[in-house]
Amino acid sequence: MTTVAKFEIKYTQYIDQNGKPTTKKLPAFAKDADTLKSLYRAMCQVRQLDTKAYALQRTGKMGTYPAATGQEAIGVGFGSALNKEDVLVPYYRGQAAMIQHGVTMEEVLLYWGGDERGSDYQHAREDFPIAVPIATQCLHAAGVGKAIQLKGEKRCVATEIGEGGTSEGDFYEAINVAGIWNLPVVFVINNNQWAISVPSEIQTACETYAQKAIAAGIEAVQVDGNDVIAVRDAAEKAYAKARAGKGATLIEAVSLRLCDHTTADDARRYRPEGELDEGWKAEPILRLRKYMESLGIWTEADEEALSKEIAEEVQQAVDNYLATEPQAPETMFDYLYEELPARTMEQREYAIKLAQAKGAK
Amino acid sequence: MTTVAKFEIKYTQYIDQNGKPTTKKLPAFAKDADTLKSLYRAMCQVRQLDTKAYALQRTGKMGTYPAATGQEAIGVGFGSALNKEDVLVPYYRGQAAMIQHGVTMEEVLLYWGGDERGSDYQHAREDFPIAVPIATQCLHAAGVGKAIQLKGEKRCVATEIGEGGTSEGDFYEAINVAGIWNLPVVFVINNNQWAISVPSEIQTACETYAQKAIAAGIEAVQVDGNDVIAVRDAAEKAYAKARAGKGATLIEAVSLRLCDHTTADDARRYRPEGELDEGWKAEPILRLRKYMESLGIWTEADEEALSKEIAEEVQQAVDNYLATEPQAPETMFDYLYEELPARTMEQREYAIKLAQAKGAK
Amino acid sequence: MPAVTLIEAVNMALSHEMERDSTVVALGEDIGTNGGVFRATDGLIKKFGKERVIDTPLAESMIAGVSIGMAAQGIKPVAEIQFMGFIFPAADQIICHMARMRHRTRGRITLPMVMRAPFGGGIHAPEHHSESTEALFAHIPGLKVVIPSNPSRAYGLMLAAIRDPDPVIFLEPKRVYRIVKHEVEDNGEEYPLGCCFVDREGTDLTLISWGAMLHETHMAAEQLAKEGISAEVIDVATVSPLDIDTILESVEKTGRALIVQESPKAGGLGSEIAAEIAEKRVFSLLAPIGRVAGYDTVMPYYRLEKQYMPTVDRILEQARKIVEYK
Amino acid sequence: MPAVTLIEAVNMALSHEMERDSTVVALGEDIGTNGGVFRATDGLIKKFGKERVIDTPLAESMIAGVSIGMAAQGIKPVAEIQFMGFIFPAADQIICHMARMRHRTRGRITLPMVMRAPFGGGIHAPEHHSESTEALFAHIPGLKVVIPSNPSRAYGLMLAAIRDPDPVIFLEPKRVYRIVKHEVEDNGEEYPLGCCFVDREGTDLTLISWGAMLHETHMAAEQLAKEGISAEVIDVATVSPLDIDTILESVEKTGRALIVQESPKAGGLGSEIAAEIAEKRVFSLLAPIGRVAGYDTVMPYYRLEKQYMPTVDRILEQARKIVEYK
Ligand SMILES: Cc1ncc(C[n+]2csc(CCOP(=O)(O)OP(=O)(O)O)c2C)c(N)n1
Ligand SMILES: Cc1ncc(C[n+]2csc(CCOP(=O)(O)OP(=O)(O)O)c2C)c(N)n1
Ligand SMILES: [Mg+2]
Ligand SMILES: [Mg+2]
Repeated sequence: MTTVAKFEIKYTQYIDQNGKPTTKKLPAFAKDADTLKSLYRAMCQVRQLDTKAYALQRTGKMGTYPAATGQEAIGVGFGSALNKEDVLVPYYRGQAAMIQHGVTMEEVLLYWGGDERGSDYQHAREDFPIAVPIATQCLHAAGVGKAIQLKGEKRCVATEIGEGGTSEGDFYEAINVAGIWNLPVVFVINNNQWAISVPSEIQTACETYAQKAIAAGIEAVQVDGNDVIAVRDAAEKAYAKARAGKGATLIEAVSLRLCDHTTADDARRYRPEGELDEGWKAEPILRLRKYMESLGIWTEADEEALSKEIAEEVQQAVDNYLATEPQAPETMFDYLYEELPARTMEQREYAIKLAQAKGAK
Repeated sequence: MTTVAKFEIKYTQYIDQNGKPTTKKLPAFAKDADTLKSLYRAMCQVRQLDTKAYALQRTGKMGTYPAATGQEAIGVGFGSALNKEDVLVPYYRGQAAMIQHGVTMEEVLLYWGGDERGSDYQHAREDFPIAVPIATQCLHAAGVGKAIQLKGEKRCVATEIGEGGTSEGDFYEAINVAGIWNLPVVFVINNNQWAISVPSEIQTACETYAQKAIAAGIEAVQVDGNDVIAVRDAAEKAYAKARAGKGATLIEAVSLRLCDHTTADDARRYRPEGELDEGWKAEPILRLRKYMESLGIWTEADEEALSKEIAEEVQQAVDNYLATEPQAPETMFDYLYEELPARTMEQREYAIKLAQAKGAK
Repeated sequence: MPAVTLIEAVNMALSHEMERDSTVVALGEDIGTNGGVFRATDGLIKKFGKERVIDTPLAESMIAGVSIGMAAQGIKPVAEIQFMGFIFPAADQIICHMARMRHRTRGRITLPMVMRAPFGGGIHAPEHHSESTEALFAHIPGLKVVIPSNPSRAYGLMLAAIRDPDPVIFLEPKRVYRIVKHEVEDNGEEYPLGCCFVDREGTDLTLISWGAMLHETHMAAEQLAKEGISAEVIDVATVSPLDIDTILESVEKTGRALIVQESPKAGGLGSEIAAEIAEKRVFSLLAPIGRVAGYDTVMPYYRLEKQYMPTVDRILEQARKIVEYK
Repeated sequence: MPAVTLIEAVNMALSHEMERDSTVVALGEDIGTNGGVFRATDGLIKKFGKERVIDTPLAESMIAGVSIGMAAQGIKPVAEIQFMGFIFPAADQIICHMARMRHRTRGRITLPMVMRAPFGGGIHAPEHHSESTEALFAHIPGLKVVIPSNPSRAYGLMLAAIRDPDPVIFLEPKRVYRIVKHEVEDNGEEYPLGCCFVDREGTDLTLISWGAMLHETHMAAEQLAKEGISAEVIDVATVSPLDIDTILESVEKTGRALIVQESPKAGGLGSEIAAEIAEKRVFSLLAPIGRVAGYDTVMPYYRLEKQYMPTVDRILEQARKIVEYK
């Protein structure tokens, strides 16, 4: 017996849950006050947006909504490291990254509020809409990466998937093709330890999700998903490598879902005692705040000012969302094809007629 | 950065291409004349069957046929290590293993001769029929393994897949579930280095196919697929482990396809110069023969006797195959459901009527 | 007798059959501890343990393929696809294997198994949670596709589906999971697969529907009665293989047919029913065959879903047209 | 003008368009060095290099999903699925994404792309190499499904498919890949998508078909002519969205319709055509609407495939019945 291949998976954490650096070798941005504050702000914003969306759903003003509570460092970390010209291919719990790349809170609310216009991103024109069918987005990211490669551009693609989603064939097919085609794609696994009610203990026998990359021959790293500095640092390195034509990377960011799966879920049915208490101690926002305080760049006053400011932004987005009139019935047809077939055109007219009749009543 | 997981892939070869042992620690059966002779016989039989089937196709007496030339050691190696009560879930190039587990040559010919009765195995009643859609069989094997586990039986399941097929999502979903459910399944990758015209260099970035098992948290080993002793030994160990409830194993057997993909293919369109010459030097049959000769248990006379004997067996199977009348037209309907719906029953009658009319003409 | 909803009836049938037949096993995403996102399997894991109520990894092709392997070995899987919109990763296993194993092996290997999935619109769900694609599977020989329309049928048809010797795709109209209750006795009595149910007798017009739309159809029939139009209402129930004879008989009697379906019109099940009538009873017809259906476009997100789905008014409008047709 | 077969015409159109439009890229299993198992892409890799003629790993969902990503970025993929029987692993990507991206993003992201696949029986192939499942995709709003019946149409429709702003599933009837040759000038002229072609004018009966079956249909029309029956023959060509008006016009004229399809009868495309006629022209009919189709069972292995597929005799039998109908 001879050994023909060897592999190992490395784990990175820079800031522990008490806000203390766990190493001397921090990335440069970890000492830059503005960067830290903007990361902090972004995480707080998503936290508030999710809370608000939840409340809206409970009062019948919002559809099913998947909060990212506890996982803000993941989306903010890899989303904030993207350049404008890069492409984001999100998943349904991807609002943290999406907003970092230019999607507006209002668009997020519109989407989950049952309005397709929420995917007509006004700024992030090239980003993919949310893919609800799990893992399918990984292949779209590979395809975008292939196009970028064919066009000889220096851009990269980032896509996010839940740890449970890695059990789908599409995830594997995507990392495999990204490997063999050396695509500029970065796959981020949001390991929040739950796939609705299914914990990792019954999802896969792997000790890490990062190691799934070995099946595709691509590089992988596991990071503390509650440490926004670790996530962002890993993302920056992976993007630089991708843009330089050196291929794909898989990043597993380990966190914990501190909320229900969605507003339609009740995690009390399956979540073990005490998990939340432990989880809240490790959550990303407080940790970064402590770290910033230890650097002397953040005060109680800053905190109050920020949360007030964000509250107003979120409220503004909610107001705009609530003020948005529903689309006209014909919009059910107007984006099916560039040109609607005659037969469907009749149905369009009929739908308009019905709506008018209703209106008349 | 701390290391959180380590892996390595080991390679096994016992007999090199000159028939010389490459290690002192040979498995016991490698010194047992009867076992060696039966393995040798089995490989020669498949070689002759494939050659015959090819000839039949060229004369219009056979459909598209996938020979296993050069890969006989793989199917014979893992197929011969199965117990009768174990279950084989084959792939389309699986005749070597299928015959080892009780499928008759005549059934193999019937199947590729366009007759469903070729899958109504008279001996291997529980074995799965050939799955043409690539990689799908891996999930069936996992399901069979799950049933065996639920029933508390001490049997195991073996399934085979080509190296190209490992790019399909089903392969990955199967090894992943086999891992987390600790199923008694052994996945054998027939790495014949080609997926029709696609070589491994453009199939996956992995250095080995065995390492794909790391994505499922199951054990893997790579063996010389031209060394029937290495293949059988790896299979025996994996089966013993599976039957003992210790879970799944992935075996990559590295060989080379010395024939066209199927009778419908022309490998000269894509196969590099000289590959075949090199390949034939490493092929499994001659190698085992040399080894047996070095043990003094095989002579020129034995060889002649054997090939004559096999020729007769194969001819017998071919004669039976050619003598088999096609099925009656109603058999298109008789196995669709246990009870045929009224509507389809009318179609059945109609088909019979048409056939009779034709016959009458 | 307990009054139960459709989803409770499904749960009752599963529980009854798992009690009666120890080879029946339930599997799917979140069906164990969580009892399924709609609670179809609520309580089963407590009753039967995690060996027989299996929370699977997140992979539909796996769920289908593994069920096939289990069924071949004498275990009867009742697999849940969380929403029908997520059945497509399993399409290959369903179409190429589930539907064919008996045929392929000349009856040597059969697959008694059920694949359950909630389907249809009207519950304000996100994208891919509201479609009705039963016609895709109804076109595949070797499958049976069953759709209960109310609690009693859900109970009886589910029992029949589990006991059937061939694979059954069991689609549950989630919009009506909880809107009506029936008194259903847990007596293990099944309803036959492969036949339509005449829910209401009538003489002027035959209304043909299945699943959730049957509720709008019945309301329409009520209203028509008030207007002096006597509508016969047929619940197709088993959409494949289709019991066309019951439908033809009715149309022969009434001379008028209106099919009501939630799925897009083009290539929907209603087209098959209309085609059969047009082939076998065309000259019994006193009016064109009507189809009230979802539009031939993508199911909109929920703010517009009401505009997409057929309504009682749309049924009434068509029904009157057909009855008044000269 | 060269006389080319259908498969050569496909190759000619691909080559023409890749020449003309540098954003067109071909990808699939064995399409590069090997030129495709049927040689549809023969020579393209030499002409355009392996950047634009891509041998992919063996994964259909990947081929579809990656094509979607490429199309969103302005590359025009022409993806090959080696046989239509292997398209099902890609069903999820096709149904949930290819068909919906424009709609989902309100037109922000569109997917001009083509997915090619040879389909149909009659070539003595193994299991899963002979089915006709076009009806499954014809039921999905947002897709266009195109089936050429001869070399000229293959050339013109393929050009149109590649130039179309929306995703097109292009199904090639492999049984007739090489049985007829047409003089086809490589002039880049396309045939319109979304319309039927009246191949032969007639007055007594309308024969409606598509793909390979059109050949048997034409032979039948010839024979009928000899018997004094004038049959109009329509090549549907674009099976979705359906150009029903051309068909209705013809049926209105002839009063008789016979649909010929290779796929199973139940839920096939013929059912949709018949349903539309039954809804919109039922009282123009002088006879029931006939459907000659494959049987509602699994396509048999090749020793029996001739018994499965509709024949000229079966078409003639039905046609005469319909014409003689009293
Ligand atoms: C193909 C598919 N199957 C099932 C679902 C239903 N579903 C939505 S979220 C979810 C769990 C996903 O868990 P994970 O991938 O870990 O992501 P998370 O929600 O935890 O962020 C499931 C099963 C789906 N959306 N798509
Ligand atoms: C799902 C699916 N896609 C495509 C094919 C067509 N096909 C048959 S064999 C083959 C290549 C398989 O190569 P590999 O897996 O290495 O097995 P081998 O034939 O080399 O033994 C392909 C693409 C198929 N049978 N099934
Ligand atoms: Mg998760
Ligand atoms: Mg191979």
